[in-house]
Order: sequence, then C-alpha cells, then structure tokens
Amino acid sequence: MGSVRDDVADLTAFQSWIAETSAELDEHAGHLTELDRAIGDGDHGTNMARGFGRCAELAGEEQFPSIDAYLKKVGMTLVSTVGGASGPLYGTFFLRFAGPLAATDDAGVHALAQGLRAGVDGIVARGKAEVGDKTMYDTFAPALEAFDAAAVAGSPVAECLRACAEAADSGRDSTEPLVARKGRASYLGERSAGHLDPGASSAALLLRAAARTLA
Amino acid sequence: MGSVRDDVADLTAFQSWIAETSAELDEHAGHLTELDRAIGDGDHGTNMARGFGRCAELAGEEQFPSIDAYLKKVGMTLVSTVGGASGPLYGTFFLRFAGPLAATDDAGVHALAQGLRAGVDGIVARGKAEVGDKTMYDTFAPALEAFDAAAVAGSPVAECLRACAEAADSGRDSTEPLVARKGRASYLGERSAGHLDPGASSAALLLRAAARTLA
Amino acid sequence: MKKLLNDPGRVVVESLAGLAAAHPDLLEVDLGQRVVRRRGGTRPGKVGVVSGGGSGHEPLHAGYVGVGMLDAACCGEVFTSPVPDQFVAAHHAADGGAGVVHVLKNYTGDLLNAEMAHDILRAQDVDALEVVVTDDDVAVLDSTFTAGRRGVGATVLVEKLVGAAAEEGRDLAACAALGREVNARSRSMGVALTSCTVPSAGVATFALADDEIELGIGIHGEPGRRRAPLQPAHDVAAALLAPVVEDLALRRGEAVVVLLNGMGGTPLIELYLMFHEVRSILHETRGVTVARSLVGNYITSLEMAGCSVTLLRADDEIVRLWDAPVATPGLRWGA
Amino acid sequence: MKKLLNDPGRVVVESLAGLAAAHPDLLEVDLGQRVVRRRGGTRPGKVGVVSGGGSGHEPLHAGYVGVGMLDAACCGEVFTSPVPDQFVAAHHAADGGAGVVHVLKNYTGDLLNAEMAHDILRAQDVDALEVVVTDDDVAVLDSTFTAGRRGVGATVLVEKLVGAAAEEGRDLAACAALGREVNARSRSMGVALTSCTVPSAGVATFALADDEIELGIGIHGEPGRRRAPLQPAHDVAAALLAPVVEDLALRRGEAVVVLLNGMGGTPLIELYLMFHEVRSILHETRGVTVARSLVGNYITSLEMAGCSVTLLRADDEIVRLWDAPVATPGLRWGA
Ligand SMILES: Nc1ncnc2c1ncn2[C@@H]1O[C@H](COP(=O)(O)OP(=O)(O)O)[C@@H](O)[C@H]1O
Ligand SMILES: Nc1ncnc2c1ncn2[C@@H]1O[C@H](COP(=O)(O)OP(=O)(O)O)[C@@H](O)[C@H]1O
Ligand SMILES: [Mg+2]
Ligand SMILES: [Mg+2]
Ligand SMILES: [Mg+2]
Ligand SMILES: [Mg+2]
Repeated sequence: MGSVRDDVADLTAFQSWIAETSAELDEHAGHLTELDRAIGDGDHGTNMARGFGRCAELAGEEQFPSIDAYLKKVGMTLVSTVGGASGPLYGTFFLRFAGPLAATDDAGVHALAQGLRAGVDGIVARGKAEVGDKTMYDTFAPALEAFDAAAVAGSPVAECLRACAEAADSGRDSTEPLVARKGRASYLGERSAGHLDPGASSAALLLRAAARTLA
Repeated sequence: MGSVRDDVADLTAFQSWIAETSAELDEHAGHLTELDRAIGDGDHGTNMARGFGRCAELAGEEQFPSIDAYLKKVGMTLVSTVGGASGPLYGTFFLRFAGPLAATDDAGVHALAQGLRAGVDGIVARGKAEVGDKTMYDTFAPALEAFDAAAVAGSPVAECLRACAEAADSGRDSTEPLVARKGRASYLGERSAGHLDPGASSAALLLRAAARTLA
Repeated sequence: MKKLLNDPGRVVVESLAGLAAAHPDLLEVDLGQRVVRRRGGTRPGKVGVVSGGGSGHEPLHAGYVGVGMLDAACCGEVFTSPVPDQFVAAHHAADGGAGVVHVLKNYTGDLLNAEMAHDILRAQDVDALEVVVTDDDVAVLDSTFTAGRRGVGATVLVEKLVGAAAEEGRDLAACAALGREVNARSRSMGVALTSCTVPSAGVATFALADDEIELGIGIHGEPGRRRAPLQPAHDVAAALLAPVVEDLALRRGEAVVVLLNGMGGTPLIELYLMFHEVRSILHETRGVTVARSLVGNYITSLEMAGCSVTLLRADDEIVRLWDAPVATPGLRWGA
Repeated sequence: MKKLLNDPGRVVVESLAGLAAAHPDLLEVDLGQRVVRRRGGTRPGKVGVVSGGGSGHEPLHAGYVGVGMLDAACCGEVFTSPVPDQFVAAHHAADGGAGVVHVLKNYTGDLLNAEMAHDILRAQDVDALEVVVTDDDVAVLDSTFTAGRRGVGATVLVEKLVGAAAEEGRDLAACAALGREVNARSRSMGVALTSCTVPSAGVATFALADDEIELGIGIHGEPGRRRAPLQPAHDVAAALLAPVVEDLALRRGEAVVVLLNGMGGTPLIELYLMFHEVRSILHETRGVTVARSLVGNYITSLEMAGCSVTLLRADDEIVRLWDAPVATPGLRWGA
C-alpha cells in the first residue's frame, strides 16, 4: 500500500491518462475500425483517435485550474470532435466524471469511485443501454463494480484501478457472443453475435490506460 | 474438278453460307468480343452474332426470287441489326455483293469474283481503310486477290474459295503486329500492336464459311 | 482503396469546398463548421428546415440545400453523425424567426448528437424547434431489441415535402406534422451488390462473393439482413417490394410516390431498368399506381453498387407539394 | 458480372421502358425503334435537335430529351452505335419543319451509321439536315494515323447550347454553326480507376491493378493512353487539366464552363472534391475563371470509376445560352 500522498491522482495524472489513451487509440484505431466494419460502419477507430488526439493537445495549449475543469474540457472536446454514437457517450462520461471532483485537486479512491460512477451513469442516461445489450456499457458496468468492490475492501487506488481494468477486459470479452440490442450492430440481429463490440473494446482500452496513469 | 453444273452456287448455297456464318459466330462470339475488349470496346462478337443470327432466320421467313434479292436483304438486315462500325461495313459488303449477281441464278467463278470485288470495294468506299490499317480490310484485301488469282488460273469455285479462305486467315494473322490507324483501336496507338483485329477475325470466319458452303 | 481524394481526413471538407464552388447561386458553405446554408439565408417569417448526418450519402443532405427544400445542413465525417456544435450552427443558419424543423435519420449517433444540440439551443432560449425522425427501413425490425428502423430513402421525401410546405408559409407545427406524416406513410428496402470503403478505414466494410447480394442493406455500408444469390433484376425488385408493400399495407387502387434510389456505384441504365421492374410489379401484381417517381442517386452509400426502393403512400396534397418548385444541387424542377 | 439486369440482350430496351415510365411529363419512347422523343413533339417552326449513340453513357443521350435540349435521341446497344433506321426515325420524330441538327460523337461506327441514315433521308427528299460532330478528347491524337479525336464531354455542352439556341428560334444553319463552335472551343480528358463490364461480354473490358489508374480513358471502357500509379486527387486533376488547357491555349483572364463528369461508378463526394481541385488549379495556377460548372454523372461509361474534365472557352453568349431553361431527366433548371 502506497503512502497517502502517493495514493491520489493529480491533474498531471489525468492529463497522462488522456495522453496515454490517445496513444493507445492511435495504435489500435485500425483494430477498432475493423471491429466496427464487422458489425457497424467502420468508423469507430478513426472517430476515437480523432477525438482523443484533440484532447491530448489540450494540456499543452491551456493551463487548467483544476482536475474538474480539465475533465470538463476533455468531455466537451470529445463531444465536439468525435461524432457518431460514441462522441456524446464518451463526452458525457467525462463531463459527468468531472462533477464529483469539483472540490478536489488530488483525487483519491473515493473521488475516483464517485467520478467513475457519475461518468458511467451519464452513459446510461444518454444511451439507455443495459448490461447484455452489446455496448460499451458491458465494459463500464463490471469495471465500475470491480472498482467499487476493491475500494470498499480498502484497496489503494492502484489496486482499484487494476481490478477495474481487468473487469473491463472481461466485460469487453463478454460482448463477443452477444446479439446486439442497441446501436448500429442491432440491425444485424443474430448476425451480430460472434464479434467483439467496438465501443466495449475502446472502453477497455481507456480503463487500462487509467490503471497505468492514475496511480 | 467438278462438273459445270456443280461448279456454281445457287440460292440455297448462299443461304447455307449465312447459316454457317451465323453458327460459327455464335460459337466464336466470346472470342471475338475478347479481341474487341483488348483493343476496342468489347461488343464485336455480340454485334456480329446478333446481326447474322437475324439474317439466318430470313430463309425460313421469306421466299427469295433470286440470289441478289437474298443478298440485298442480308445486307439490309445487317445494316439494321449490327450497329457499330461493323454493321455498315458488313452490310455494305452484302448490298454491293448482290449487284453483279443480279442477272444470275447460279453464281459461278466469274460472278463470285465480281460479287466479292464489289463487296470489298464497298467496305473501302465506306471505311476508307488501306491495307495495314489493322481492320477487316486486311483480311478482305488478300482474300479477294487470292480468289482472283485462282480464278484467272482457271481453278474451279471450290479451289478459288479455298485459296480465298486461306489468304483470309493469313490476312487476319497479319493484323497482330500492326498499329491500328482506323477504328476504335487507333486510339490506343502503339498499344494496339500485339493483338488480332476483331473485324479481321470475323471476316476470316465469314470467308471460311463461304469455302464450306458455296462450293 | 481506389478513390479520387488527397487525405482521408480531409475528404468531407474538400468535397464541401467543391460543392460551394459549383453552386454559388444556390448555397454558401461554412467550411469550419461544415454547415451549408441557403444563399441569402432563410426568408424572414419562413419556417427553417434543417438536416444533418454523416457524409458519404451525397447528394443528401448538403445537396438538398436551396429553394423549396433545406435551409441548412450540417455534415459529419463519413458515416459519422455531426457533432452538437454543427447542429446548433445549422439551426441558427436556418432560423428565419418562425422556428426550425430538424429532420433526423433514426440512428443512435444522430439522435444523441442532435439531442445535445437541442439542450444547448434550449439553454440559449431557443424554443421554436421541432424534430422529425425518419425510420422507414423495413429491413430492420422496429422492436425493443433494436435501435429501431433506420432512416433511409424517406428522408429525401420528407426534406422535399416539408421544404415545400415551409416555402408555402405553413407554420412550425404544421411542417413538423407533415414530416412525421410523410415518414409514417413511407417504407424502404435496399440491396447491395458490392460493399463500400470508408476512406479512413481504407478497406471494404464487408465482402460479398461474385455471385452474392446482400438484402436489407442500409446506407452506411453496414451488412444487411441476409445474403442471397445474385438474381435477375425482376426477382430483386420483387424481393425489395414485398416487405415494403406489406408493411405499408398498400391496397389495390392506391397511389404511391416511388424513389428508386442508387447506392452510388450503380449506373442509371440499371436504375431505370429496376424502376421498370418495380413499376411493372406495382401496376400488374399489386394494382398500385405510380403517381410520381424519382430515379437516380439520391441517398447513397459512397461507391456501393445496389439500390433501394422507397414507397410513399400518396394523396393529392402530397403530389401537389411534390410538384412544387425546388432548386437545389441534387433535386431541381420548376425553378 | 454483377449487375441489376435480367437478360444482357434486353438491358437497353428494359431501361428505356423505365425511362419512359419515370418521365411521362417530359418524353415518349418508341421501344421498337428505341427512339426517345420530346413529349408532344417538336414545336412547329423550331429547329429539331437530335442525337444518338451507343447506350451505356446515361443520362446521355436519351436523358437529355426535353425542353431546351434534344427533341429526339436514338439508343444503340451498349457501346454500339445505333443503326441507320434509328437515326432516320429520330430525325422524323424531331422534325418540326425547320430542319434538324444531328449531334454525333466522332466514332467510326456512329459516323458510318449516321451517314447511311442521311443517304436514306436524302432519298426521302429530306434536305434540311445538318451534322455537328464532337471530337474534344485530347487523349487521342487528331492525326491521319487515328480515327481522329473522340467525342466525349463536349457532347453534353453542345446538346445543351444548341438546344437553347433552337428553343430561341435560331435557324438550322445558325444552330449547326453554334454546335461546331462550341465543339471547337471544348477539350476533355478522362481517367479511369476501374474498368467497366459490357453486359453482353460479361467480363471487364480491361484490368487495372489496385494501385494503377488509366489516363486518357474514353467512354467505352476502351483502354486509355497510359497507365499511371494511383495518386492524390490534386495530381490527377493536374494531369487531366494540363493537356486540356494547353490544347485550348487558354490564357490568363479567360473564363470557362467546366464539366466535371463522373464515369458512373464514382460517388458525388469524390466528384465535388475533384471539382475543388480543378477549380483551384484553374484559378490559382492558370488564372482562368470558372464562369459556369456542372459536376456529376453526365456522360458515363457504365459503372466505371473515374472522371473526366471538359473545359469550354466561355463568352457572354455561351453563358446566356447555358443559363437558358432546360427540362430533361438528366439536366434541369429554370423550368
Ligand atoms: N445506446 C448505446 N448505449 C451505449 N453505447 C452505445 C449505444 N449505441 C452505440 N453504442 C456504442 O457505440 C459504439 C459505436 O460507436 P461509433 O462507431 O463511433 O458510432 P456509430 O455507430 O454512430 O458509427 C458501439 O460499438 C457501442 O459500444
Ligand atoms: N474504317 C474502317 N474500315 C474498315 N474496317 C473498320 C474500320 N473501322 C473499324 N473497322 C472494323 O470494325 C471492327 C470493330 O467492329 P465493332 O466492334 O463491331 O464496332 P465498334 O468499333 O463500333 O464497336 C474493327 O475490328 C475493324 O476491323
Ligand atoms: Mg461506427
Ligand atoms: Mg467494338
Ligand atoms: Mg458511424
Ligand atoms: Mg462498339
């Protein structure tokens, strides 16, 4: 268990999270787009890489007074640059994530748990997805649960985030056999089964990057 | 050498010529079109098969009073059904072929030579091709010469036609290395070399059929 | 990928620059926002009509900006809905003081982005805003197990007819009600002979064998409902029409507006041939009359080969609005 | 071969049946002769304008029958010129007593069949007949070693402008002179990204590798002058424009009408993008102004992907005739 001082994420850590996610998306854009070609329209990788690429530039362009100001800007930037279904969903995730962090400069386990929950609730509020619909929520839902469970057990941030990322990966994998009921893949009916959901995959990538940067 | 009676072509023989040509074109339409795809627009086989197919039906539909009436009808039918460059050229060939045969019911060597010459002159009058331009005239010109030479030497019809058909084949083959100067293939410039001319190939097929049917 | 483009990331903006240059008499383009507006703006007091969506469906939507159709359109990336800012900008570009109708196609992305835009507009005290969502594609089951039917060909018809109604001076509620009515009276079904390639993806979205077609295709290169063997045009027309006619419950003696739409890569010679089949089946088998028709590339999926059929149950009023003048890059008559 | 058709031998007639059904207000079709005539016939005293050629170039020619353009068109098999009987029938269909201009594209087959038709017409004591032959394709050398330059994009411009002049009441000689003038002021160059497949042939006319384009392509799927590597749209535009601008000897300060034409399989998004490049090069590098433009599929080669650029040296009179109303399936404004 780290020291109290180490066990928090500051603005720089959040900026690293976004930078790391952007780098990962650049690397895996082709793969995400390929997943989207199979059961969607083949733009998810490009959309995400474009949006997070723009977000990654923010840190160098502007001084942010606080974590929540930064996350709000990330959310607004995603909303303004991603488009498609994922733009409003990821955008809302960050806009809502910012809320519980308004009062803090260093986000610890509790703040992160609150932010994560607010963000994921935002995705559900917008997209109305349930677990099993074969969407990004199939990644976020178990990831959030795992984070909370680890937090309740008193784990430090790093461990909470690791549990979260692992659950995210499992959540992503759980989408493969599913028949989609939300988004573009739902048009395919039974033929959507047998493919990973692109949004579930990009969400797992985002939460992996969190585990590497926020603690 | 056959008897005098055998050494003439009557209306039935001319009708067989057209029937035989049509059958051959049906069989080789794909090949002719392939040649036309290489240096033209890929319709020569279909055009010829359609036109001669229609001509082959004439004999069963109508009683013809004479060879020349039949050949005129064949020419008009080709003009009205083939289209493209080859329609007017082959049509004119038969329309003009009919002229010298106006007074005869049985075409012997002399009448055939005259008909052939008139037909080929008609092709030149329409198309203005010279030998070496890589057109059907490269088949017709040596074929006509060979027929005439055999006729002057006193050969019977069968032999004249055989010489004609053989020269036609050589004429066709002579087009392969040529750079086209007439018709659609001329657009290709140097790239037209190395391919047989489609019209030269169908002309050789027509004259082969003549050798099999007119004597 | 074989396309006439420079940089996959700049296809939309460079194409819009060409649209602007080609039609300076009809429209103006804000290349920054990728918003196209009618030249000279919306006539004061006229209801504005706005649409927007992903690019790759040209002439939809930007090509329908002009007299008698749209006042403004916003263009997303290829097959990606516009972002909220663009919808907001398009709204303001179309606002002539009598409110604005937003015509949206029923896709999650389009609806989510438009919703966020409408939140922003309401925060700006913009209340005179109506939304018409098209969802005419019978290939998709309209159930709680899907995102609902897709908006396809009916979108063109809604934009034309609502545009005509707005031009006549109908008010916001009436324009929106007409749009919903037109959508409710329309159904579509499409077929693909080939896939298409999203420029940024660089490879075809799906693969079809040389003897296969995909029935129930949408307009985003997304795979359809089922594969079928390549078949004569007559049979394809019958396969497209059957679910459309049934879902509309068309009865003998009724009349329709037909949109025989090309997906982008199918030449007119085939589209007219298909229209001949569609019309023959409607006339001879179904006893349905074609009141008006539109044959050509109107709502496309990049260079996909194939077509879709949209039927709109017609009445005198619809035909009258259909015949009203329209002057846009993509649809033009009477002006 | 993947096409929406029934029988390769019936493509043209079935497609014309669709054209007739889609545009009963504009035209009538004689399916036997495959001649399309303007609805109601040529106004007495107006010069008739006729065109004809092989099919597969839609909307050319049948799609340009209507007010302000053609009075009649005859349609050959795919890529095969019409037969003389068809030209004769089209002439009679277009004859309003003031003579008829025949617009022909410079191909051996078209000219030979038309010549035979004109022999027949003269034998019927028809003398008021003028022929305008288009030959604008700079990809072909106009020398005694070729059949002369091909007629391509300029054909659309000639048909539009001569149609407008005839509508205004100009006499036969003046209409023909205008047509020849417009052709003389026009040059074109095309590029193919893919070949096309003639329905009766069933296989592509030529083959191109995934990274190859064919420059100097015609409109019959015939191979062009040379292969080149796939390159950015900007470079393709420059390669097409250079020989056109030079052959026309365009000087800085001059104005042109631009036809940015799709070959059938290239979507509008790419055509507008190409138009943007063409216009930028003309403006910025050549100092040439675009007075009017047309972007879309106007003279096609079945489903071939690619485009062509036609420039017509403009003057006030040409622009005025260009702006005159036209109402045809393929080109329509002001009416
Ligand atoms: N209603 C929804 N709720 C949550 N996620 C959704 C919903 N609809 C779609 N998604 C997610 O969005 C992803 C697709 O994003 P993207 O390809 O960028 O947008 P589009 O489908 O508009 O092309 C899907 O893989 C899915 O995870
Ligand atoms: N001027 C001409 N004189 C003689 N033959 C010609 C001439 N032009 C073309 N041809 C012949 O016509 C043939 C092409 O016929 P076809 O494919 O039916 O017509 P098109 O070229 O109009 O498609 C060529 O192969 C050539 O033999
Ligand atoms: Mg997508
Ligand atoms: Mg040919
Ligand atoms: Mg998308
Ligand atoms: Mg031909």
